[in-house]
Amino acid sequence: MPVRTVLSTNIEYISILDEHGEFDAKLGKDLISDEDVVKLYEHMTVCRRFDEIAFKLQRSGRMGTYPENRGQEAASLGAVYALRKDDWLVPCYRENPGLFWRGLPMEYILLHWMGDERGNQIPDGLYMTPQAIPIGTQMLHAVGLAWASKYRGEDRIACTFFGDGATSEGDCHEALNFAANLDLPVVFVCQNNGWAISVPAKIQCSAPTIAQRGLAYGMECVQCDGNDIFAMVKVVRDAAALARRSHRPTFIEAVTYRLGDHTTADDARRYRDSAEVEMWKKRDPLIRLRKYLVDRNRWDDEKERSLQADAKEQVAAAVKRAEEIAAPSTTDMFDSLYAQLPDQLRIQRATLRTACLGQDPSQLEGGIEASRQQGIEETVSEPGLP
Amino acid sequence: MPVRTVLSTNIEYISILDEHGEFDAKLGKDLISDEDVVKLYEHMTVCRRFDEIAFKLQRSGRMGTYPENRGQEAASLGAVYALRKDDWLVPCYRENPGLFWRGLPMEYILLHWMGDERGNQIPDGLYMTPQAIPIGTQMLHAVGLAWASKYRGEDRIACTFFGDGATSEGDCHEALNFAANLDLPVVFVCQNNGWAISVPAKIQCSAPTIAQRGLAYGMECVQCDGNDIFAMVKVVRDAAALARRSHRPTFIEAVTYRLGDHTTADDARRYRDSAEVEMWKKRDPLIRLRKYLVDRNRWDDEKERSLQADAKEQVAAAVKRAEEIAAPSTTDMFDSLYAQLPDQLRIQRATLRTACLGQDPSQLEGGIEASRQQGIEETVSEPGLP
Amino acid sequence: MANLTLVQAINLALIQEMEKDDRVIVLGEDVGINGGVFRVTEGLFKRFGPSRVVDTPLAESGIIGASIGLAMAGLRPVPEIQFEGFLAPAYDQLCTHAARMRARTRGALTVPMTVRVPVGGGIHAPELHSDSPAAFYVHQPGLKVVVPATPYDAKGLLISAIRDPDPILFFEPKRLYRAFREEVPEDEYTVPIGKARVVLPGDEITVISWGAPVVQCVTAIEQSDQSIELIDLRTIYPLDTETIVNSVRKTGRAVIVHEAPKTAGLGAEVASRIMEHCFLYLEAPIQRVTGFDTVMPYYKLELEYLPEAERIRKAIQEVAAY
Amino acid sequence: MANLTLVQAINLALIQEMEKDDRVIVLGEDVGINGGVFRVTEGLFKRFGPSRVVDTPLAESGIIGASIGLAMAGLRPVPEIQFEGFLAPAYDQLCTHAARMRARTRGALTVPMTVRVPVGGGIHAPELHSDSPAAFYVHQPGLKVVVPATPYDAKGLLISAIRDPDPILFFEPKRLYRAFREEVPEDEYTVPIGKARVVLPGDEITVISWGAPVVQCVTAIEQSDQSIELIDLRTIYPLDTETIVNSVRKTGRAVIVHEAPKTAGLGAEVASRIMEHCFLYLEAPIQRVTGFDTVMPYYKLELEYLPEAERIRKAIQEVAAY
Ligand SMILES: Cc1ncc(C[n+]2csc(CCOP(=O)(O)OP(=O)(O)O)c2C)c(N)n1
Ligand SMILES: Cc1ncc(C[n+]2csc(CCOP(=O)(O)OP(=O)(O)O)c2C)c(N)n1
Ligand SMILES: [Mg+2]
Ligand SMILES: [Mg+2]
Repeated sequence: MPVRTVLSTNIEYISILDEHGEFDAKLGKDLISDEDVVKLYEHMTVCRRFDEIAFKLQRSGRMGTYPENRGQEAASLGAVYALRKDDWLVPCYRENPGLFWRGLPMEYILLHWMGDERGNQIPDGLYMTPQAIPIGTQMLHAVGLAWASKYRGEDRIACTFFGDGATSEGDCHEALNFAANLDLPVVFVCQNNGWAISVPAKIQCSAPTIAQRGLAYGMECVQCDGNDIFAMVKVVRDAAALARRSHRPTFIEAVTYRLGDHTTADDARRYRDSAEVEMWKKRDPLIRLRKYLVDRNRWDDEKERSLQADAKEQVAAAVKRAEEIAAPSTTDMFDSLYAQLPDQLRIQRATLRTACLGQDPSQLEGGIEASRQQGIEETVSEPGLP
Repeated sequence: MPVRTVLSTNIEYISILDEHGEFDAKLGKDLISDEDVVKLYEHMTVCRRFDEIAFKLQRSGRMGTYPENRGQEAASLGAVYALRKDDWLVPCYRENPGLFWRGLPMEYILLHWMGDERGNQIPDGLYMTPQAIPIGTQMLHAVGLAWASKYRGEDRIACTFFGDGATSEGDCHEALNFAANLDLPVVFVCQNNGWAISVPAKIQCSAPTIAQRGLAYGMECVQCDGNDIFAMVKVVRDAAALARRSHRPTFIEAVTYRLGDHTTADDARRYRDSAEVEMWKKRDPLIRLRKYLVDRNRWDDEKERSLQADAKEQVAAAVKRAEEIAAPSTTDMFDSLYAQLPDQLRIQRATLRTACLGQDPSQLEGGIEASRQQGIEETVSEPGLP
Repeated sequence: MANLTLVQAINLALIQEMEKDDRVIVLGEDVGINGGVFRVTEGLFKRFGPSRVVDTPLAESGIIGASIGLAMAGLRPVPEIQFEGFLAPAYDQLCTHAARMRARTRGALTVPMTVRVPVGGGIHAPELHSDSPAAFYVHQPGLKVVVPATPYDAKGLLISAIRDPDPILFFEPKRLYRAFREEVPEDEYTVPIGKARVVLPGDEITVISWGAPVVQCVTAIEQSDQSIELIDLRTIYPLDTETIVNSVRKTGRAVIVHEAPKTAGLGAEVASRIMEHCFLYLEAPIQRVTGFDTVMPYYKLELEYLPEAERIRKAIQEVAAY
Repeated sequence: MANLTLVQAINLALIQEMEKDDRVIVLGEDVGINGGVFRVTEGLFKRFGPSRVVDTPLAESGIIGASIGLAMAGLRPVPEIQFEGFLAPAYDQLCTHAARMRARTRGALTVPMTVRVPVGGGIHAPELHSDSPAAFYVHQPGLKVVVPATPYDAKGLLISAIRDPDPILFFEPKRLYRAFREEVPEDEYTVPIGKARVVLPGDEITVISWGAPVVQCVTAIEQSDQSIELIDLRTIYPLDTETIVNSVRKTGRAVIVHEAPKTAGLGAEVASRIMEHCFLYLEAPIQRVTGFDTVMPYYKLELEYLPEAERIRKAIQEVAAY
């Protein structure tokens, strides 16, 4: 038979708690305890508040550009909930809920967007890389992190997050291809929120699903409702188990929606229909989760009120912490550049100038030796978060 | 139903004239006239001879590194045969048979590998880009060429060739993704010859087929026997028709094998089994094509002898032409850098030095003006192939 | 004449070239209905439609690689890269192909494209949105690199760039996008590529800069007592050595100002050329007032990093006093 | 002691560091069973197995991006990029991430990796196999750039690089891979990164170079009558300004030699530093003997392009006569 089929395959879509609050009891069985659902709902609510305040900080000039995570809380949170505490997280910038759940203090994210590198100085033991600004580049780091753990015989895996737009970058392909062909334990979570700034997802991928990107690599791949935290937990848990068991990666497309603007620098009304936004507001992950809890008598208006008050307080405290940190000093930009600062940089650091008098190689009384000593002394106490 | 299948798809493999000479009359019907089969066979034989001589030129120090095309003749030749004369060809470096068929004089390829850019100075009207050395980068150029023709409302398409290794590069993904999402008439032909230098194809793609790379983009994709010129003609003809008709790209995996070393700088015995090579020698595209012709009384030993003599002569003539071209002059490297040479470069060109006396801005008697005039005069007669 | 910002001047140049020449097409991320994140392509999509103003997939190598193909086919693509930090993924296509195509094909194939890229710091932007990578592309033969500092020059240089038969990187100092307005002729006109502009004449010291710091230089010069000649290079490859050399032969002293790190920055090239051509005229070492040799810091420290007027003024005083 | 070529010295350094430290792993295209296209990793695969010597997919951004992850996790990856021309696709990961990780995380994450890359012309190689892109990476803060010119230095510098806590580009002049042999200690030893080497002492002229042209400089100097100090920079970032400055303060004259194009090449930085630090000592303009500002030509013209001994000798004579 000259024409023969050499591959047949398909893509599945998984939803457990749908937008109407319908819960698939079979698939959802024992997935998340009711206590934990409460915690997750509370956490999502705090994150929602965080976005609101971050937005206001930007508008009032107390912070730079900020990308709201609003509407996408379930995706990263469900994923991180499903992972082990020591699995690597390699995020983009719409995973605050997952990062906060892992334990990142909220002020770190604020500091980052306040233009302060100390927001990236992730505390030890959190196993995460900082937010990635260049789109699509961070997935390769997840590949390397997972590779190192496989090399060491550890069963720690890596989970990386990225948007629909990011799947167009060459680095995304290289990351998926490395993971698939070198058998690396990586979980790839694409948050398809419908848009890459003003560009609709179909320009990034005109195929029926983004999930099928994974077919190219013979990789496990699945599409799920990204606003359904149960579905997220299920697919990521399965993917993590596969990765831990047999070092195989999985590609997950979490279908979600960016309810806010791309960032505070954007005005989404320029390019998208309010009808679309309205439709997605009904699919808000918080609404359905609250309904789920109310239906099970785990939640009521009183609890909601106290949660809202608590969220307000938590976020306000984080803002206070972020704003109280002393401004960085000019020399900070030198101090973390290399493990040991090269001579010329010691001089630049000590003099804070690049122009050169042209008279002495050191520009300093005492010559290079003096500046070197001074440099060494001044770099000893490296500034960081308290 | 919470788990639902959102995509089902498959990959087909097409073979018409198989390695035993079996011909699928139904699929192969009216694909290539017997006269043309003869011409194609003759052409492949000349190309085989070309490789042999090029190899010897390198070994005897008359040419630099050269990548043999041996064993892969059917893939590019079948593709180019199936295309229109004004469709763009965007090759890598294992498509000599296709390029020669289109009309590229053989000495161009020789000149290229002799370290002479004039080998890339493709004559007008051939619609091809020069051999691409950086792996995986050229497919994007095909995307742009195809885009331009769609923009102009022409029905010219672009066909690009690349290896299995090239499919690992990010640029390959970006090219496929652009073509699929912007609806561009590109035919992507991957020559999967089993190896990327010493690295086996499964390191580039551990999936069952490379063809399924196309599934990621919702693109037509197909695998075929790349040593079967009939299969090549069929899949490329179909792909070209689709591209012309509806601007949709196709991904074709042509399964073939590199019978020689990667290049003359390589020794394939270091990394691959002779048994594998022996097996593939039996699948040689020339053997089966000759058998096809002999079976149909279109070929005999006499014809073969005269063909061999003719091939020898043709290649010898090409070598002669390549070697008779006057050596390039040093100034050549300046003359094609910009449409108009900037002043400093005129000075470098006129003086052939970068060091500067430090006395006069021009380093020349008469200053910049003089050098400018001299530069202009000297660039008027641009050297090229006769 | 209209009183335009830099953004408006560039927008006008794009519109006029597109009106005039249907080989000109604009492509990139968010250049379509959104008009670009800086609104430089505002109104183009509506005016010229989706076939001439194209939102591409989010892939910079793809944008430049495809533009090379478009250009080889005879079009005049004007791709936009959203921020200078995201030009890096396209570095390979730019340096390996765009810059070399004419040379390697001995003129058989050419790449007349103009890559527009916002550049530089000073607007409190996030990481990788404030860098100054232009010198990287100056070191790659085969490219031209343009950096306008005024609305007038921006319009004239962009028109020249689009009409130029070779690949051009057109860096737009984002700090100046809306910093001031200037009278800009409505009609099309060109400013020649490769020619510097003497902004202020003077005969005691030469200050050389390009892009956003030109404004800082003016401030610094206003605060100085010397007679200072300010040169805005406008094009950084090819460099207008003649204008630089003529000035320094007159003044004998020079200060070079740029945002990029000092080491191996373009200031080094300018200083070396001055030294080569004006050796016997130099009365003081040339000063380079630049970004530090550090990664461009996040915005809380950006003004400490950038060559602001005060640092420039200091360098001028020292050169004067030498 | 063994009499080794540059290739063998590097191979030995790799073996010794891998023996000593199992965090060291080698990855790249054809580095495994094939031992690399230049045989630099010969024997490693057999000795250390497929988990420590890894043939990756053909994707340079992938190789460097994955190495960044490996390094952040605490390993010491030594990726190989097959030729300098194919470093360009990894430019983004190198400059955007590797160079910045320590700075942007204020030290929380670091990238101790050594990227090995053959570099330069002179071996009759195809297109993009003869370029000298090192200066690009010197302009990017956060990286270090090393270019050995002898087997002894190559071994000692590579060991230093692998042990260095920061990302290093280690360029190997392929023209010297098998050009000569030198006594190299069997034992491990280090050569400090950031320190130049005075190859020949002298007091009339200073010649500064690095990589393959150092050999051409020696030839040129042998043919010259002056007392010439030859400095091999060995590391091009950080630059050993002290050694350069001390020499030129003594000689008052300098010639800088490199393969890359002149404009915005590293010669400009070296010349500028000399001018800044030795202004009153300089007796002649500094000469730069470099590749032309053209695309590196295919090999028929490569010796016309490269700074061969004759061109260097001429520059020395002119500087001497000034
Ligand atoms: C390499 C790169 N190119 C362009 C940008 C500018 N940019 C920032 S976010 C964005 C869209 C990202 O879309 P997507 O990946 O879908 O993520 P989302 O913002 O929707 O979460 C773009 C183009 C960038 N940050 N990095
Ligand atoms: C970007 C890039 N990386 C590495 C190389 C070195 N190199 C030349 S050919 C080759 C293997 C190519 O394999 P494949 O794409 O399968 O083509 P084939 O040679 O098998 O036809 C490599 C790694 C290159 N030329 N370009
Ligand atoms: Mg998105
Ligand atoms: Mg191959």
